[in-house]
Amino acid sequence: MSDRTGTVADNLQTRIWRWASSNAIWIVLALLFSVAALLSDAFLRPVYIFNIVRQAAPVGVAAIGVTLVMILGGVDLSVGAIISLTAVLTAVLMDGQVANIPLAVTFALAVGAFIGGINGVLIAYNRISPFILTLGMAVVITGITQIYSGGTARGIVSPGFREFFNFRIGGVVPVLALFFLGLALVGVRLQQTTKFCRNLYLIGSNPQAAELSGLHVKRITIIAYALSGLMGAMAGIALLARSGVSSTFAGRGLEFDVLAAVILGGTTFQGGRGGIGGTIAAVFVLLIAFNLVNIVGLDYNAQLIVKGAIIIIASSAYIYFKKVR
Amino acid sequence: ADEARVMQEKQAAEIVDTSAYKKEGPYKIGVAAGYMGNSWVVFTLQHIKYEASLHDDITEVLVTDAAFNPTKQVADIEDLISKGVDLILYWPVDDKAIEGALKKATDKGIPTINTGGGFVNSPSVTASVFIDQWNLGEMVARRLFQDMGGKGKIFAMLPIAGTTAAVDQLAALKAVMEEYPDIELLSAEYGDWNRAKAKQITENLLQKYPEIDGVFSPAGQMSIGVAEAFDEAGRLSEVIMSPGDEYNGWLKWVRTNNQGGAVTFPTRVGQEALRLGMRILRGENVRRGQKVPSEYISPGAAGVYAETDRPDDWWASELPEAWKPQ
Amino acid sequence: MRDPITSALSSKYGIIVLLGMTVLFAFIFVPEFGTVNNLTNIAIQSAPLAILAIGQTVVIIAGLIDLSVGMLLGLIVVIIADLMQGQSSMTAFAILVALGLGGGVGMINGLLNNLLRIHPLILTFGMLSILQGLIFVYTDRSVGQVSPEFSWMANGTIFGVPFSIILLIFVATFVSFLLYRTRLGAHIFAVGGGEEQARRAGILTGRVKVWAFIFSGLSAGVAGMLVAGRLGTGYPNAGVGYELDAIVAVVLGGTSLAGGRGSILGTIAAVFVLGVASNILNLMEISSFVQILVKGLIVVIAILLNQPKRIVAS
Amino acid sequence: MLLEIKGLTKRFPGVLALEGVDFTAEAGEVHALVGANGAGKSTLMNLLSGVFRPTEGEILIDNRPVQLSSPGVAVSCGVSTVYQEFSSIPQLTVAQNIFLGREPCGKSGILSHKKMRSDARAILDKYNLDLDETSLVETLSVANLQLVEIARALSVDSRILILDEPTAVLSLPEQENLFRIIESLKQQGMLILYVSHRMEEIFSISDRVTVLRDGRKIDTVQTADISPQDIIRMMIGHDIDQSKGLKANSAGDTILEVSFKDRRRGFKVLEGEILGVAGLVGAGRTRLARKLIGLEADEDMDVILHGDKIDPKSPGHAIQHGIVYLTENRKYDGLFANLSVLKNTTASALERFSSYGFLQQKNERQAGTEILDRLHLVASSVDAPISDLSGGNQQKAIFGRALLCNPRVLICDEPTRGVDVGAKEEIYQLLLGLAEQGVAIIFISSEMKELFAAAHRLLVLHEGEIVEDLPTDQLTEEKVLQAATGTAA
Ligand SMILES: Nc1ncnc2c1ncn2[C@@H]1O[C@H](COP(=O)(O)OP(=O)(O)OP(=O)(O)O)[C@@H](O)[C@H]1O
Ligand SMILES: Nc1ncnc2c1ncn2[C@@H]1O[C@H](COP(=O)(O)OP(=O)(O)OP(=O)(O)O)[C@@H](O)[C@H]1O
Ligand SMILES: [Mg+2]
Ligand SMILES: [Mg+2]
Repeated sequence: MSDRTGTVADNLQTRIWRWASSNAIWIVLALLFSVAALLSDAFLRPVYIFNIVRQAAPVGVAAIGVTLVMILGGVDLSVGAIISLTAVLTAVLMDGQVANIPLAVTFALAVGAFIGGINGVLIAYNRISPFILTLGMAVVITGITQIYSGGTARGIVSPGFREFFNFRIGGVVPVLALFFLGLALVGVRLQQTTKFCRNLYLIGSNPQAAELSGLHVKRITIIAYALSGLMGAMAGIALLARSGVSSTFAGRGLEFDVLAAVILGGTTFQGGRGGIGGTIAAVFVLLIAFNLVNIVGLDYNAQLIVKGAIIIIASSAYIYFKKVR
Repeated sequence: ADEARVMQEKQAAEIVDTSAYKKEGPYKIGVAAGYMGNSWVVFTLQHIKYEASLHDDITEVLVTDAAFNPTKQVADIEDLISKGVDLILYWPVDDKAIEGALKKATDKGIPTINTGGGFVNSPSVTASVFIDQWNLGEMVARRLFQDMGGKGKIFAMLPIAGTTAAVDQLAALKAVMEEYPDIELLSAEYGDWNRAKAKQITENLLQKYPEIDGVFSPAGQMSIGVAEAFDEAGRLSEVIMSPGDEYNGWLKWVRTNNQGGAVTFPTRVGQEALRLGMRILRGENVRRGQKVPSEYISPGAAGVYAETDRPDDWWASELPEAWKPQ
Repeated sequence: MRDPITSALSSKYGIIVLLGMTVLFAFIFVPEFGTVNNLTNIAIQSAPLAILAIGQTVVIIAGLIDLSVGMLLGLIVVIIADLMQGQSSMTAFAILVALGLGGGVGMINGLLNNLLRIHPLILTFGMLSILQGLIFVYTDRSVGQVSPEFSWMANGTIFGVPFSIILLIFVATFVSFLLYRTRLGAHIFAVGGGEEQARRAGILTGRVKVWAFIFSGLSAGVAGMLVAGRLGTGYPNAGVGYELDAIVAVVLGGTSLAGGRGSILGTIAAVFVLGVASNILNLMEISSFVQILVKGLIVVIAILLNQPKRIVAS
Repeated sequence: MLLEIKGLTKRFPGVLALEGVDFTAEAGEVHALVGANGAGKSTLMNLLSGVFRPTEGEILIDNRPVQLSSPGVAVSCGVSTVYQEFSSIPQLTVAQNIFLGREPCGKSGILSHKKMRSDARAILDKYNLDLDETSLVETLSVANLQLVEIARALSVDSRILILDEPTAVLSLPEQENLFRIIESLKQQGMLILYVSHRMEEIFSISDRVTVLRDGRKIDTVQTADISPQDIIRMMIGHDIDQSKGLKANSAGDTILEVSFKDRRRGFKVLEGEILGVAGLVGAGRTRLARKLIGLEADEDMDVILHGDKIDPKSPGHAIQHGIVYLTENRKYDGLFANLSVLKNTTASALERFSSYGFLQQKNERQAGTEILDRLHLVASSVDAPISDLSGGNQQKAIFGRALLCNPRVLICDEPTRGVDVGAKEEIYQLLLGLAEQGVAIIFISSEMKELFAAAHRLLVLHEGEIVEDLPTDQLTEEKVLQAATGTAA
């Protein structure tokens, strides 16, 4: 019996299975991508593929942050509102002047982190459902955005800002896509190598045990939510960069795209599992699903139906791969 | 469809008996907004407030926001009635869905004025000060088809599916297409008045269709997303953009690219609506429908309206500076 | 030590205390609030969400969640309005269709949940999209007209009591009876409290979960009838956002998203807190942007005050 | 033959938990099942109670094959079970848990809460179980939780009763009560399958013993014909060396001193001393420990460590002072269930393995593996999820976690609970080894035997207060029991 073989390292086969079962979403992504490529050769064109990567940036960046809090056993539904707020805020602070860009970006990031920090403090020091608290915070932030902006996205984006992020290196890779991929890779790497991320897993796995083991549960919770807010702000800036912002509700509803991606990617509400890699894959699964039905030319209503079906089928497939060991 | 439009003209021309609504001041005005998360509406509301400031007998303007939820709008209208307003201006989430609530108001002697939606012929709506979405859609379509030389492939970028605007614009487009057999509608998409979404959808369509000759997009704020996608794909020169509304971001685009032009979607309907409302309260006879006409502005002229030092999310208007949003 | 108000608010019935305080505040400071007319309005306005939230309470107690109810409600509104076309003769049939469609979609959710074993949030999120698609397959604009009976159900009164409130009381009583006085109800609590434990006790957990989803679907059916009656027509986006409002109300009402505990009364009280708040903010002439902020703050503060006690697990 | 099992095999992903087990048992006997941690006892019991389905083999009840496809089916076949893991639902009351799945209904099909309460009361009274049927299960102590499980199993009208380590968390009087119940059920012709790691129990109540090792059946023997040593040999394949003296030789200076500003008695621990803490269930032993590490506040308590007054505000803070607590409730606040053995082991000491916030995973792995090897932890890999391990090995991993903190005072709360004899012995040796290195050990236990064997000194708690503090050689079990029950003169 394998239980009696002592503390040796895993053999190769076990490792492969373990990888496959915890990265099942990548298999789903590969399958979906193959289907997409069969149905439309657009999915084989580098320019379009990087377009998809760029499209994924706002939701993807926000999802990285939300993954962190969900590993911790929390959730953050305020990111959509943070995206709206920071997108408007950045534009207003820029006020059309190139010189204002650094200040605008820094300030927006600070605001995102600050709001996230408030979420974190309220959650760390109370026994409330983060789901509902952050949902309520989302409404608060939306109200603040509306009051602040008077209902119009009144900022003027500085010249050069969007051009920089949308510039295609070598005519193919937009800077924004690169930025997002870079962030994702750094995230995946940090998640494996930092003490902070290990702490997230420990707390998410069993908060009581984490506390007994001497972890600073409260502090880590606050930092994680602040990071989620920070990533939300980055997502807001990414949205502004990708497509400009023409209303004060630019991020409305994105929190659910984010949440769907994080859960599909294998990070659960219970915490202690999953990771950024899976989330990124799931962001692409959802995005390709949408683009595919769009590109294949289905009607709007059929698009909705197929999108829903793909969400359900992809997560079932994911569960299936997870079970086969 | 044409008969219906003739019919509508006739109904709009009817004279409303306003004697039941005649009332002494001071007046409280209620505004039941179907939604506020949209700069056009913000400007329209500013017009209402501006006009109210010109009347000494208006003591206050109460505004409610239904955030696209028709049941909330019904509730808001009921709340306004409870509050004892003397006039209700509204723009609907959906016309039919709030008829019952409006009827409660008219039954109580509170006139209701449809502000900026399409013309509504209903006993519960005292009068409409309207921008004809159908009419606007028609103008946009005609101009687009003319610019395209009467043939080619197009797609339509419409607002939120199910809203009156989306429904009327698509109907108008299809009606005009009957006169242009060589125009082919590749697909009708819903960009939810969202620039990012419009851009993403366009990016997909660009992959699917090797040939797109024109885009029907009456909402300027989506048109810029669409145009940007074409631009990035290097295909902007192939395509003809339809006129959009006088959304400042779009006007800026028109000015830079010198094409497309604009069909106005005047935010001053707000002001007109309140003026009409005041006449009703004074017992003057008014027409059931008062159209605030959309005008076509050519690309060259549209550039003049563009306010480059203003945000994209802004509307050309004649409001005094102090009354412009913040 | 905490002051008595804070501790009353954070007691088990905190949300009811909060409702009482809100109403008291309104009576004192908002003159128009106490009129019969206004109170009737609030009751009528809140009834559909309250009924929907009752169904959501059941699924959440069972440790599940149902995001599809909003769109399900929308689909029901569209279909029954179109069926009726204003004819009284179709009323009974429309009621059957509303309940059948609600219960049916609920059952499909339940069966898929058991079959696929994906997180109910994802499942019903996908379902939300599918149902929205179905609505737009059916129509892209407002269709049909409800019968006068439907209109009356949503807006009418019996001896001054709104019929929708009577319906709400009936639904609440029925569901409470079901939850507290039947085996199925006991099993719903058990499955939410611990699915594996419930299974070990011989409970057919799959069946229980299907029932929970059916109740949620049925509540969407009943709420859909009221919304249809309120709107008078089948507006395709009628249900947008309802699911979240329902979930917020359920949690504010003291039901734990973790499952296993919850209260119908709390849910209803929470719906009315939100309804009364919305009403008095309108009446107090607060700018709509500030209203959004205030509503968010109400949710945040209520949830902070009404948080679960630390449980002693030794 | 009431129960017959033929060639039963159960395979989990990656683990063959049972392999071709044949087994028979008669009505009216108490049949003990023994084996080391992970031998497959619980798996076998879970197959009988319908929680798992066998990979191969068949189960016969009354000589008829049965398909125990779900727990419900098993119950209807007359099998009722007290599971090793708690299977009550925290949010429900005691009565609701007892009748879970079998809620009594009136004639009209309406649930009768009153009947449920009175029936529950009747069962609790009948079996002398000291529980309030209306209290919520989540407020109960582990011992009372166990009583709920027992009450539920007894409330079912069954012919086979499975008890999987029922006494692990029970206090002495409760255990004796349980044995009386078992005896009377046996007289009524019931078959009792009894899983335990405690040899005394097995010898005092069972008629026959079946020994499992590594998923295979070794033998079934009459209890009367065999000695504990024989059983242990069958279980683990070799003898345990119990000859080593358990107690460390000498104790050094006072390391920790606890005093109270009010009238309560305080205590001291010396370096290298093993201080036993005895008391009935609920006496407040765990609470005392929680106060020491700052999980609970006691304004009147002063903690003096090495002559300095300290005020631990959190377990993290206490760990910095070298005070480490090992929980009694592994599952609730011990294990990071879905994480690997290694990550479980190093959780408290990550600071040591990180520089600038980055983990030095090589160091971590090395230190973790080293400590686990020292503890003779058996696992397929240190990267396997800890939930795959047997209870004893899980306990060792958590021990490893504490050791990596370099404790000066180690508080072990029921460290041998649910652990097999072999592992138990290893844990004693471990505590001893630590004590010899000068670590002060506070050893909380409900097993009088091990306290007397291992501790230098004993504190006895009664209703939250220390009522006795004497070297073990000046105490007898009887004296301790009197103090613990408050019946001392
Ligand atoms: N659900 C499961 N999934 C995978 N492996 C399992 C599962 N349950 C038990 N095992 C494995 O099966 C083997 C037998 O476990 P079992 O729980 O039956 O042991 P046991 O004899 O009851 O031990 P203990 O005395 O510690 O309770 C162990 O190797 C365990 O890791
Ligand atoms: N955090 C707490 N708050 C309130 N009461 C508690 C708390 N922890 C324990 N208790 C209660 O205090 C009493 C002492 O409990 P404690 O767990 O310390 O006893 P124990 O002697 O360790 O018993 P056990 O053998 O069950 O561990 C029990 O009645 C328990 O229910
Ligand atoms: Mg076991
Ligand atoms: Mg204890």
